[in-house]
Amino acid sequence: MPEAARRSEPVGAALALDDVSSGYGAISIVKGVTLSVGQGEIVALLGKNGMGKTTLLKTVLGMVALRGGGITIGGQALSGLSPAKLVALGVGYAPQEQPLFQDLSIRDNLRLAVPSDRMLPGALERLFGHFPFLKERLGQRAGTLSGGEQKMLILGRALMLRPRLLLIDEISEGIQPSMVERLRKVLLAERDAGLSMLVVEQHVAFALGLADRYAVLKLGEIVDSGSAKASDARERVIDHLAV
Amino acid sequence: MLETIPAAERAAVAPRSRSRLSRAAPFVAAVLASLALWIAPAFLDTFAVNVLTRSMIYAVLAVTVDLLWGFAGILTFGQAAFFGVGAYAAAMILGAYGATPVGIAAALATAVAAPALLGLVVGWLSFYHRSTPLYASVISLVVPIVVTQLIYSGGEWTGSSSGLVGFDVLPFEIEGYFRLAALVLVAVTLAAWILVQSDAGRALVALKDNEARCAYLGLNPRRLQILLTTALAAVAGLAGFLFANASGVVAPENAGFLFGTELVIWVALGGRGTLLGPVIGTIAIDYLAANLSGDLPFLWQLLLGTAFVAIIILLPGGLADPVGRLWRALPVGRTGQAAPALAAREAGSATSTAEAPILKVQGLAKSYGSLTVLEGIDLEIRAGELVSLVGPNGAGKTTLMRCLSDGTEPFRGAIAIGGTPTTGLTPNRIVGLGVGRKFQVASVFESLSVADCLRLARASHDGLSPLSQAPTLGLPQAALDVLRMTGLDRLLTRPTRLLSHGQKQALELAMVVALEPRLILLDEPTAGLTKAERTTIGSVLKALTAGGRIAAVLVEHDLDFVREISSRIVVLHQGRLVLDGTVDEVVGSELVRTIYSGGAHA
Amino acid sequence: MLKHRLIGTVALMLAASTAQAADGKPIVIGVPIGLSGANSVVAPSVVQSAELAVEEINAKGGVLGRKLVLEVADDASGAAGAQKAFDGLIYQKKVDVLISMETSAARNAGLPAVTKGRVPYIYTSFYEGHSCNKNLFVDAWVPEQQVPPVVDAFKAKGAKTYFLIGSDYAFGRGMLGFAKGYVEKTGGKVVGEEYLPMDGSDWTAIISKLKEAKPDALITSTAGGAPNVTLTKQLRGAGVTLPFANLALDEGTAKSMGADAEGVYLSASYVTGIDSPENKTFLEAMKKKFGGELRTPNDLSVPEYEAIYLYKAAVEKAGGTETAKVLEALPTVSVTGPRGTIRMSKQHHAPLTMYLGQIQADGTVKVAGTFKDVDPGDQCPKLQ
Amino acid sequence: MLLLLDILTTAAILFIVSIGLLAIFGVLKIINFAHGAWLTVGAYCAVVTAKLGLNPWLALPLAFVVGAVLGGLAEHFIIRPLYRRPLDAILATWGLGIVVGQLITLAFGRDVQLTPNLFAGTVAFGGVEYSAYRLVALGIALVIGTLFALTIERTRLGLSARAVIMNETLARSLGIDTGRVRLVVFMVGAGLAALAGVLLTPLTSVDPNMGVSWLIGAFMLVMVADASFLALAAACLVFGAAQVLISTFVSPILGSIAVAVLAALVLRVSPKGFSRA
Repeated sequence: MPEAARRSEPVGAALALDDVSSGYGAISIVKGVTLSVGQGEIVALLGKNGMGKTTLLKTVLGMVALRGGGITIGGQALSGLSPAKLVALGVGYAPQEQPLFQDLSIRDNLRLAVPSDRMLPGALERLFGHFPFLKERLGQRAGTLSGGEQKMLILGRALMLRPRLLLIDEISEGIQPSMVERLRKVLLAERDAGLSMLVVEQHVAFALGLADRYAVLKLGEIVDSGSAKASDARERVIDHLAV
Repeated sequence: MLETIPAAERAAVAPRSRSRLSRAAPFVAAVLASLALWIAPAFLDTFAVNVLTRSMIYAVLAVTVDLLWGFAGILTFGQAAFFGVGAYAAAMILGAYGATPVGIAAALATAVAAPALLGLVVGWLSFYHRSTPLYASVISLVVPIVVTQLIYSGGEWTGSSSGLVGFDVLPFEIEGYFRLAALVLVAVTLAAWILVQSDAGRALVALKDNEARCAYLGLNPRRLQILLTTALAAVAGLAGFLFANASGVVAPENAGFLFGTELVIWVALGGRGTLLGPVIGTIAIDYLAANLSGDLPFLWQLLLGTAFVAIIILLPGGLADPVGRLWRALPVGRTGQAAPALAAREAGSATSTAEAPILKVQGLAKSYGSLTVLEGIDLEIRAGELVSLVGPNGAGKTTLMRCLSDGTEPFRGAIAIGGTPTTGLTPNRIVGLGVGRKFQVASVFESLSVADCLRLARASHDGLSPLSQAPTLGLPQAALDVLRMTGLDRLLTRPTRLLSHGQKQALELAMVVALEPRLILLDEPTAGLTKAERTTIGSVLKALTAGGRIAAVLVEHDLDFVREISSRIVVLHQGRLVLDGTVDEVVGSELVRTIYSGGAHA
Repeated sequence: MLKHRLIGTVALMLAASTAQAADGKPIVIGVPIGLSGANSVVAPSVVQSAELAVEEINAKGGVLGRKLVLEVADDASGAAGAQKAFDGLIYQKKVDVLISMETSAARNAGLPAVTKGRVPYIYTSFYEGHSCNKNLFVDAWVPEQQVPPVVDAFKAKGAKTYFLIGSDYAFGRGMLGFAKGYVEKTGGKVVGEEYLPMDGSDWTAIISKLKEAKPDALITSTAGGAPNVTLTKQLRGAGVTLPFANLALDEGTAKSMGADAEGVYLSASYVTGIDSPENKTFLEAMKKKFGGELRTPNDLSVPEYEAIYLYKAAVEKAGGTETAKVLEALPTVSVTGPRGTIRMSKQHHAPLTMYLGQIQADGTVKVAGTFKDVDPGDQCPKLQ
Repeated sequence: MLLLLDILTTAAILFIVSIGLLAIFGVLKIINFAHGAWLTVGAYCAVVTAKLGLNPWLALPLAFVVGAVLGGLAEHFIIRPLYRRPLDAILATWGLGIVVGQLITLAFGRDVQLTPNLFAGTVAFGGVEYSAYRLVALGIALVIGTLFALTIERTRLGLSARAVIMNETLARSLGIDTGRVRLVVFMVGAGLAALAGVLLTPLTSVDPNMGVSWLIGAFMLVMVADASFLALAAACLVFGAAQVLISTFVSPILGSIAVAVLAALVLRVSPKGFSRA
């Protein structure tokens, strides 16, 4: 514990990864990543498919085994914490792959995200604050929502428990620009309210428009990072991403 | 034409003499075992001779269960049914015609043929494209139930619940039956041993390991499984014939589901997948049961049940597992597998007319329910081309690859390989058309060695010997190159599960190349590889297609890699083909930049 | 050798008559029986009656001065277990004789060993008949003895149409097959004959057929234990109140079925209610020996008791345990036991006195008719 | 009418017997071959209730609790290490069934046990005298089915269980303790099996092996239902009808193997069984 604290970012970083490695079976995906997200900061993690972005998020969530290095959240080391404990610690997650129970109603999807039914009404109220349209459609199957609406539900679900740290995986994927803009506004408002975020993205414009800092992940390693507001940020990132 | 590769030969020479010794070992052991068992009745009392005769017949069945379950991965409760059918066939025919030479011959023939026929039907029912191992187990449960019911309702014919007794039997004393059972057991065990050590035996293990890979090597998993079921049903029938003669009685429970589960218990306790474990386990437990179960009938069952549960959970390899480990720790037990000599094999003279496309896709569309993943794909690929398929997540790349390699995927439109439409063809038949597929996650046979994996890749060309391991391994030059460049040629005897991720990827590529395909499909061949490994794979692919006879299609995310090796790039986006051109055309395209920065919507 | 042995035996007999302790080699009686499996319900009662017989005989000096010893082995009520049990008894324990109640499958599975091992085998279970082997004797009933009393009684009550239900196995088929023939021979009519597999537990469709057929009487012959109870429960549940004879029912099972068995007819060569001094003495001895552990003596356990006495008589007549002589003596000797006088004189089978009983509300059996010395008919014509 | 009642009540009994197996298979993807043993345990709970002189209906809650507790132990010690080895789990649970059967034998003996009738007599129904208990069983099946459906549809446990079936990774990432969901589901499944054991007592004999004869049928029905609750109900109706019809019009012997054989054939044609419809 003291070791981790000394080597990583100052205690109090919302999320700090120190030389983190992880993977599946014989395959190493994330190789020695060091990265931090400050309180109230948005960091965008960019990279092409298969470069280890999602694996990195899942490593933080304890869903992929940590092979080396250390992770702290708000200064607390994260070894052997169950996802349930992480939720209690104030970590929210908006996943990309199969993020919703398509055949369950929206209400049931949301209900599954709260630790007890008693917390549901308050959580729903916060959700409707962000995305009022969901109020009318609680009984509808999640699978019947449009792509953009699903993304809002995923994000709203992650936000409704008032997390302190939010991990977002490609929330802009496959949706209309107007929707992307709407998500951006919601996220910026939350950031201003003090929420810290690690945002995994391939949509460069969206990511840089949202984030304070960016990092590019390639073959499991961070190959570039800097301020998202720098003038050359877009060009540098696209060079890493496109053909 | 065989050209031996010096480097590989050096590796192979040293163990050669030793391997000859170890190849003779099973025969020596079998002869010794036969001799010991031949004289055993002189030292055993009548009771032991009698009980052990039956135990040895059961052990023959255990060998068949072990081959099916331990090696081929088919958990079966059905061997009892084949055994019962064989035993009843023998008893009924001997009862009707007596133990005359003709009667005995007819009884033996029927006792083997009837179960084999039933095995064929059961195999056909159990194994079909996309059948699951669980379904085969379900069928194996139903078969003994049905057979037992038939026996019960057979009246005078089958003796119903009382079974058949009083039929003529072979003119042996109990010692004679003991020796006969012993010889059959030794012979069956030896044959099974030779089979599993042979190249064909590796195919069984491969089937259990990775059925999909087998199919994509052009092997027909169904045919192998059905063949195995049929052959082992015949062996079970032979055991049934022996049993009917040795015991002079057959009863419905000999064919029943409970007996089937008992066989599985014996095999599990002895150690599945070891042949000797089940044999010894069966004999020991059955003999012990004969001695103990009479005195403590319920306690015996309780002990056996408890031991069974404990073994399954704690020691899945059975009691043979710790024994085997001990044995391998001894100096004599450490006989490694001998490496085969590598040899280059001239590529088959598949003359592809350079003009006709190898792959032709017209109007391909695919959807899952209401979700359309591919639409209106038209694509032609000719020999010598190295086409990269790129596009963001969810563009449909992997789905397209799947449609190309499996004609049973439901899709609309047409795909033709070398002019042959693939609709409805199973993967192994498409492999037969000259298509090799490399999967995204390296798909090799984890429990086999590098050489075995390569041998299986050659099976569709060279066949597999059910009797021995071929001393040489003939591979096309391109496959040898892959091995050489990645250093795998020096690791031929290494179990693939010990290979690094990159080595597995290279091995799979070598296996696919060894198929001598006209079209290679590669799904992210460089995922998770180091820089050096990627360079190697890249040059292999370039060399392969440079000859002008082979085409390759690869899905790849590493665009540097794509840029470096492709002759052509096809861009997919949201299920549609949006761009198809040279590297320069695609790299310079603003559309691609927009797609990758997440802006474009089709 | 033989002479020598004979002299020895005579000497022992003399010794036995004067002193209790005889030091001859004991005579070993093998009892292969279903301690586990289907017969395990009734097996303990059979073992108990064998123990009583041996104790009584030993207390009176044994047989030819030699003590009797019991060797009980579990046959698991089936063929595979029986093979092990017979092998163990014949080759390992070297028994002089086998006396046991078993399933037909177990008996058949043991016969090859009996033939090879050359031991006499007295089978003490009622069965479907026609099991013939020169080493095999049977002192229990066969269909020819058991069925007629039932059918005759129903006929006397005016029954003309019958419905038959059984388990699909040798005994079930054998009994009902004979019953059908007998019914038709005596002018009745069988309006239905249905079987369910031995391990079947759902009689629904058969009961519905029975109700549709509306017969005057019902005769059942299931496998012992579970199917018997299951069928009776479901018949009662469906409100079937016909005159109902159960050919596979023993007193013990009847008792465990409680109210469901009330009114059911059974036909047996032994019921506890037999009013004879031998039976009274037997029941008292059993009660005294086993007390609270006593299993109700029944139609399967009493033949075991008598068979041991029959064997004793045969050995005494043969002057030793030599198989050939014992086999020769067995059909000629007789014993008067709880069931009356038993002699296995008819093709290795025994003429028996049969009782028609009806189950009462408290589970006891009321004797409703007695049929003296019913002949087993032609069971094994070749063995005469 | 008689035929119709036979079909309905047969289906109801099949449903009662299979529902516990389905609950476990649906969520855990584990085939519990100890299901027969749990039926037996339930039936012996009825025996114990009778011996204690209690109201026979009290056996129902008792069996549910005993079954659930034993199920919890079994899940923890036997099933949990085998989630990744489903075929081995079949074997281990079969072995567990043997052990439970022998323990019952040692405790209660091999004998057929006496249990009081839950509901005796017949009632006139649609012009026929029909077994009252079978009609009650039909009602009970409906009640169990409804309660089961309500649990699955309405309660948090049911919702979590469905979430685990649909997408275990997502469920876990949302903070659902999937291990606990599995444990509770196994307990409920085992409890339902034991409950079914009590409900069988008026129809069958109670002995240590009674469960085995119901196991294969239940197993095949669950395979055909492929974890779907409604498909199980449909499968019970269809195969129950097939069993009754074949027994009535062809032969009861064929009828008794009808469920197993027909189910195997249905699975051959459509591997997902009835759940597709």
